[in-house]
Amino acid sequence: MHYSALSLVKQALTGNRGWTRAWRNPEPRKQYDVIIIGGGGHGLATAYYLAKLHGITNVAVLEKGYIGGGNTGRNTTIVRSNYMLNANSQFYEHSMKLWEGLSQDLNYNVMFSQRGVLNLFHTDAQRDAAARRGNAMRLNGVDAVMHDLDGVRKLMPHLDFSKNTRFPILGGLAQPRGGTARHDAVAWGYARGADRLGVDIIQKCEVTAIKRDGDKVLGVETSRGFIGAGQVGVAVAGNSSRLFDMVGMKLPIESHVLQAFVTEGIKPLVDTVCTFGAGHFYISQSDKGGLVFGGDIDGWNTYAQRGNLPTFNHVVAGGVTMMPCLARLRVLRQWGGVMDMSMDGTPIIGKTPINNLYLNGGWCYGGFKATPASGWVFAHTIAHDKPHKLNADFTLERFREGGMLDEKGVGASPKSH
Amino acid sequence: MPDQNSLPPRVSPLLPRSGDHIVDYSNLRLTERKALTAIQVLSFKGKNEAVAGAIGTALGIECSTQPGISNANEHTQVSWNGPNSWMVVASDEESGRAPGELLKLLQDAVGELGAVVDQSHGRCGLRLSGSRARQVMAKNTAIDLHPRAFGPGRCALTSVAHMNATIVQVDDTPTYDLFVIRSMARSFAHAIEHACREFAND
Amino acid sequence: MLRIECPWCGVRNEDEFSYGGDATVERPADDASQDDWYHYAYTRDNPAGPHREYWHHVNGCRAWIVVERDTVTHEVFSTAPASPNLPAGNREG
Amino acid sequence: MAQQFRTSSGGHIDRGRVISFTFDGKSYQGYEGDTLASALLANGVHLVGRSFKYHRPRGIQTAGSEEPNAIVELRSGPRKEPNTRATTIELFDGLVANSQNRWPSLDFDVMAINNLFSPLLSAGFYYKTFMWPASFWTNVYEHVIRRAAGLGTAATEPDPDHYEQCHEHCDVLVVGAGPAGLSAALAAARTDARVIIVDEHPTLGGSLNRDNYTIDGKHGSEWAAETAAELAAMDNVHVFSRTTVFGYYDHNVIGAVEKVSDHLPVPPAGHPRQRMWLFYPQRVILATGATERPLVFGNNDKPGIMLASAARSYVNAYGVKPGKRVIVATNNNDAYRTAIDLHRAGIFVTAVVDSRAHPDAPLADELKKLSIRLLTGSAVGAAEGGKRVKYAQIVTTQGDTLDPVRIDCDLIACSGGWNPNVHLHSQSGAKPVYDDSILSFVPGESRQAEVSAGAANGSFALQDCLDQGNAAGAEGANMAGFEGKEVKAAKAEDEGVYALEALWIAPTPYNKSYKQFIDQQNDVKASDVELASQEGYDSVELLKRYTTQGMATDQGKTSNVNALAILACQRGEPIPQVGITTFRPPYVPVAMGVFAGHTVGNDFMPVRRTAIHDWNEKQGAVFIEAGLWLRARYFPQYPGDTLYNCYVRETEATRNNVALVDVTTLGKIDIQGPDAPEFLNRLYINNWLKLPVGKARYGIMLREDGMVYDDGTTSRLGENHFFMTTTTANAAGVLAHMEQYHQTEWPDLDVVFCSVTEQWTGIAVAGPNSRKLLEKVIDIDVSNEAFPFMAVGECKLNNITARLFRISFSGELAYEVNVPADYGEQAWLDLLEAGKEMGVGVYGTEALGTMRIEKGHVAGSELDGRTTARDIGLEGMANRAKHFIGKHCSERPALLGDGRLQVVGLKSLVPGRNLRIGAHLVDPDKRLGSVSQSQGHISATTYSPQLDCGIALGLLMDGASRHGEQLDAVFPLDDEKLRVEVCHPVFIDPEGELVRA
Repeated sequence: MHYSALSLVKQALTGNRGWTRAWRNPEPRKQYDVIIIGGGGHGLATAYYLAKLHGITNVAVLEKGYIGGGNTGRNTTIVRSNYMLNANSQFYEHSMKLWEGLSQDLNYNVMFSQRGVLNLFHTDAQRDAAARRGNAMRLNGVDAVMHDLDGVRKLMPHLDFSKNTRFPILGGLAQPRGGTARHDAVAWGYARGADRLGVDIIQKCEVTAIKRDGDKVLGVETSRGFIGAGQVGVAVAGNSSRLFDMVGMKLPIESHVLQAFVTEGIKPLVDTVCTFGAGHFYISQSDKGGLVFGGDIDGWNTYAQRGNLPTFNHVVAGGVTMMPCLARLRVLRQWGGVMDMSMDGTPIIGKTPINNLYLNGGWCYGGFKATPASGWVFAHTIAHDKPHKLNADFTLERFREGGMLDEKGVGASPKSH
Repeated sequence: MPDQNSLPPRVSPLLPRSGDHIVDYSNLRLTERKALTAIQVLSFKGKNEAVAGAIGTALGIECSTQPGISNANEHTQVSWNGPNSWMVVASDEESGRAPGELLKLLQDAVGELGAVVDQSHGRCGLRLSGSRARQVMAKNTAIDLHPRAFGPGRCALTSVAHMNATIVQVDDTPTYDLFVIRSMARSFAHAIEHACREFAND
Repeated sequence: MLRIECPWCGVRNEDEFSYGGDATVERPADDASQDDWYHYAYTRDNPAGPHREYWHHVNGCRAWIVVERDTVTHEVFSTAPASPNLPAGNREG
Repeated sequence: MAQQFRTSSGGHIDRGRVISFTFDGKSYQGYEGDTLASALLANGVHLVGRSFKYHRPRGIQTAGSEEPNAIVELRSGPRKEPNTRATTIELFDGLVANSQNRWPSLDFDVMAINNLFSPLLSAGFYYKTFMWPASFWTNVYEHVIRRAAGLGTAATEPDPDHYEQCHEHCDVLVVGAGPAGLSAALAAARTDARVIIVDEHPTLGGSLNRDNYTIDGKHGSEWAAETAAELAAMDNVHVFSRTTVFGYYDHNVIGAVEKVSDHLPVPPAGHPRQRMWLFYPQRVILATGATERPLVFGNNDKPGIMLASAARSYVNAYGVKPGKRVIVATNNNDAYRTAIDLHRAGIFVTAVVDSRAHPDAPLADELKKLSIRLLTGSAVGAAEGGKRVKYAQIVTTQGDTLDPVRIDCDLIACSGGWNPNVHLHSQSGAKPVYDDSILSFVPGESRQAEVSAGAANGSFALQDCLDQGNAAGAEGANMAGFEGKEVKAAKAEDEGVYALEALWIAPTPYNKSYKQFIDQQNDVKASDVELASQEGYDSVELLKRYTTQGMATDQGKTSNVNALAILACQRGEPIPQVGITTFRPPYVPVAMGVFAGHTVGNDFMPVRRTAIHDWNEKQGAVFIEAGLWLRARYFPQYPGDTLYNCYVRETEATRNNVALVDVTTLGKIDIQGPDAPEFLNRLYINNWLKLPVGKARYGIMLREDGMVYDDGTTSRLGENHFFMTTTTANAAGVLAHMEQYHQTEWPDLDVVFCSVTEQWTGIAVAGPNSRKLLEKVIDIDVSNEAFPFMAVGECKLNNITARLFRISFSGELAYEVNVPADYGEQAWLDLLEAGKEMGVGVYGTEALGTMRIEKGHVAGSELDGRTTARDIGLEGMANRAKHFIGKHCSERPALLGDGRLQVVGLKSLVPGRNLRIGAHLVDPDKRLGSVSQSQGHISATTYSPQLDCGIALGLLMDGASRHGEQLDAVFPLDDEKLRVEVCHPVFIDPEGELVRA
């Protein structure tokens, strides 16, 4: 059913008994034109755009648990396109534009809040790097503003602006159109949208094997039996290696945990997304009032979706250093999500050596903000059996050929990206 | 020109806090061990036992190949410093050795068996002593310094106050010698001093 | 908090170590193919389960060690020196 | 009259110590030993807060850290703590607390209007609206929602208090000091094992301080006090009170927070406010007890409705009467204790309402003796009243609900049964399992070295708690290697049987629809759970996210199981199939300061200082951060001196005369051993085998992926002895890199190395007169013949043994002197003294940068991890006939093809205008602000006094072949553009004659 203020009122008057399921709960069919493995934001968005933009509606999204239960529901919901390298800048800016109309497109309020993203810098070298990145953004048509101390003070009045701290703040690079969105709503909105276009969303359906005939995929064995498919797209970031192990392929990816944290709810205190430049810490405030923050990955291979102390302590030390009044606020929850850390810090979206098998992974911690564009280009890649120009540089082959997209310049060291 | 063989005084990285006690409570004392000689010895492939033996004979102090062991006489410590490495630390003042004498002694003893590297100016030594010393250390290091797990004659290479350091336990007071790189000496002393404050008035 | 047993120093907190990644990748010979070098530098098994990996006791004795650890439960099965030529740490108890 | 709701005697409070405090500006009195909650109740204050969504009046529901409703703003100013549980705040003199989330006042809150619109505000309503017009979301709706959301307001000034972190190891850690925990600790301690026992309350005892038990013939609380004293006296035991274990982490590491000073107005001097403990136990015993769950009925959130055990706590532990006329509602035996204890305290218990048709006979008789009315097969269907419950509508649990019995009351003490606190067990990686006999979850199979005992283990009988604790303590010690002879547990006199029957939702009177709250803090009602499941959000995780049940600051401690059960009813499935959500740390919310500890502000990271730092400071040098180092950037001499005229002056002093710079921060590595030359040969792209002793050579090393990693000069001091320098930034990394390759790839190479960065102070003496200066203080011949470019030797600087290197970063005739660091400042002064008459200068990193740019030396800004040796024009150095790290990957096609960013020099074509770092290079005459293809960027800039022109180094697409081209350097962030000419990166002395002079 269509959501509107009116439908809310109508339902309110009839005891909310008329609300229907947001998406069906179908039995899997024998065969689909396209199977998307992974019912997170990326997989659901892919299915949605396949149906909406490419007229491919005989599509199933297979999810081993419940939709949005992986990284979609575990991240810190930041949306930005403030990248330095052209390929990244253009791809994430496309995503930003899709975000800007997403609630209306999906008829589901994903609470996309363009409250801005501010990256602080504390040394001349950092300011120079920010200038290089900010200018690159502007040349790519992305909004970027360089702030001095006063500019930063206007956006984040409660930071430690004194010189009496280890790394005094010099200024910040802001992207005013950046912000946050409600992570669960993105998965649910795409699921509902795809479902309304005929896509089958099949939860509690774990893929156990990929059936092949030479270099052609025939379908997938699942916990709910074999399901045939003309094309198979894999969007299971965090577990890409495990899926591709089923076809005997090694990927340039390691799985690492990125932790996230939320404080008790408080009245508005942090009105933009802010990242500390002298340590690993970023923070924003959710619409529920909790301060959502995170930092760096723990830095070693893991598939455990749980938090750990050393990184936690380091992250919070950065936070309290940046904003000393945080010290008395209480952390409510600590959790972790498993990242596909690619070897150059940039995602891999495209074809694989196996003809009708496609990979969408290696998201590191850039996955959430990319959700709309990721689904958009992945749907295009599957529909046309070739990448869109926006993901033409994000191939698996780039590592073999030397075309890495290394924003940080730290090389083939996943823990450092 | 100054007189031919007079060396200038060594300047402590802890100035102006050098010299006097950095912490001086009834139950706690933090003091710099000034102008130390610190010589790092590393053994070449397959020469570990030989080098340990050579050091032991040269100094008359047992040099253990066993990790975490530190032996000493009244003025010189020989501490395990890694799988193929030791740190020999002495106060020339107490030992009466001339500057450079210990280095020469070890170079002659070790010869082609390994490398002898002077680190005297690269390390800052601090001595933390008193009935509260173990509690102060508990605020700064994760390793277990309980008498059942650690004691005099033991040393550890670990992280202290988030800085790389060597801990050598000197006696049961307890007394600990702490060694940290020169450039961080002030930050290190500050962190230890801060951890002591809780005990100022007890 | 991972607690990793350094063969020389004993059990220490993970923040004394820095991670060195998959220890099963073998560095190709100088005359190996570009393909071998690509796989050595970039691709990993990345298993969910037992994993042999390098750790550097960088805030301790500076030895590189090989740790066998489960990437799901984080249980550590064994630790050993990476170099066969470093004197073994015949640590007491 | 003050504290009119105190009992005449009893409670673990000190009636001799009267404490004054204020709540919402009104002054009250309590006693030492009170919590804010007990003190408010003693004064008859029940209304303490407003709910999150509907702003309904809320009271005090519990007596512990599970409290969902009674959360207040504690203290004021920079110490203000929003969302603090009144039930856990120890009363101190002058305590100030205020209610939250209400306007204008707690008593009259206009937002209570939401209560009327509640049907509109059903679960997830915000996903369905606020979308039109699009711009309104961020600009209008969201602001309203954000202001409405959240509870308390945070302090905005810096927290004046200090936090720290401590570590302690032990054999057995016991979490919780109730009956099970105390006997566990005792049993373990008697084996001489190292034991730690932790409890969140100021006094040990747990439920023994709440209930009237008898152990070994004493009152339970007495036995607890004696046991606690015994433990405290043992030197192998460490007792932590006011300490909450918040996290069970990997490898049996336990995180706890000790509230060192929260029970005081301010922390004593030198003491932290709170302290994090990291415990490293061999074995863990979880004796964390159980939490009572409320009953779900109409208006079950009204002030005056509390848990049965809480009512008991207030009477027995605090000597407070939580009401005058009490209904006890239950589905189990345990709540009968409440009826009996309240009755004994002189409170009128008007009825016990038991949902079970056939309650426990002996208890029924006891009620009869006390002439307390007992209604069986009945339940409270709804509560009525405004800001305090006035009466209850009692319905029968079977049959119709059309003639409810109305019973007046001012307190409903209810019990829906007990949930074992399995949170830490779950955090440890284990999966709790559902136990039908107690309708709740109990610990499952252990994944770490932990075991649960007592109520935490689902065993609620006192003797079971004592026995399990005793056994677990002995076993734990035993597994940690300690033997002890078996000691029997203490003897309890208590025949308590639990006898629980399910009552998940009470029928409502006249089948009317009421608000039946599950999660009171987030205002989640039974109907929200039903709606979520109807819309397909019907797995437990989706339910939590869609309804926000369990997401509030009480972390669902009292609501999770009820929600699960009601979802199970909806789906018509047994509870275990609906599943359980995993518990995440922290067990209770913990202040960020605790996790940050001491390393904040100025102590966030250590500072590294060179031996010349103090001299630089005295000269008024301006410093710059380089990693953790502080380096002198420039030296203002006269009032009004700017960065610009300082570096120009310092550069000219160097180029025209001689000047000193402190280069101590460069990494220095001592390398020795027969295979040292071979090792270097594999590390660097260039040749090292034939470097003569007494010579230095510039080297470049790559990462395995073929990108340039680091550069520097390495000198051969002896046949098998080398001395390497690295960049400041990579000093630590290069050493680790060398250790990795030596230990993991080439263990057969017989070489050793160690960092000597700290041992040496490095001073560069640069400029045409540098030789003349050195001759006055150095004891060796430094003439060009005796000591040519790249020569290395040992010498004496006055009497200091030093190392001398004929190397140059500035491009001038230059030397670098290394002296032992404790002599560093003296050597610096000696050199200044010797150079005085020739007017020697000093320079900082800014002038250093100017000269390296003029000379085209690449540095960190060009070696940004994306450039190959070919990109920086130094491919010629590589010897591809040998093996070296990064050789193969640097030969990949895309790295050898067109379109690579390559190092170039750039000249400003606008006189008087200097270039800016971070500007991008684009085709000339593009309109500023237009989207255009960046062809590269500027990495380092300066004004060159030598060339009297703004110059720069940059990375330009295929730049090596584009010298002479003109481009625009654009800086869109500031709407600037500047015409530049591309040139060779070496601006002066391309033949390098000066350095060889």
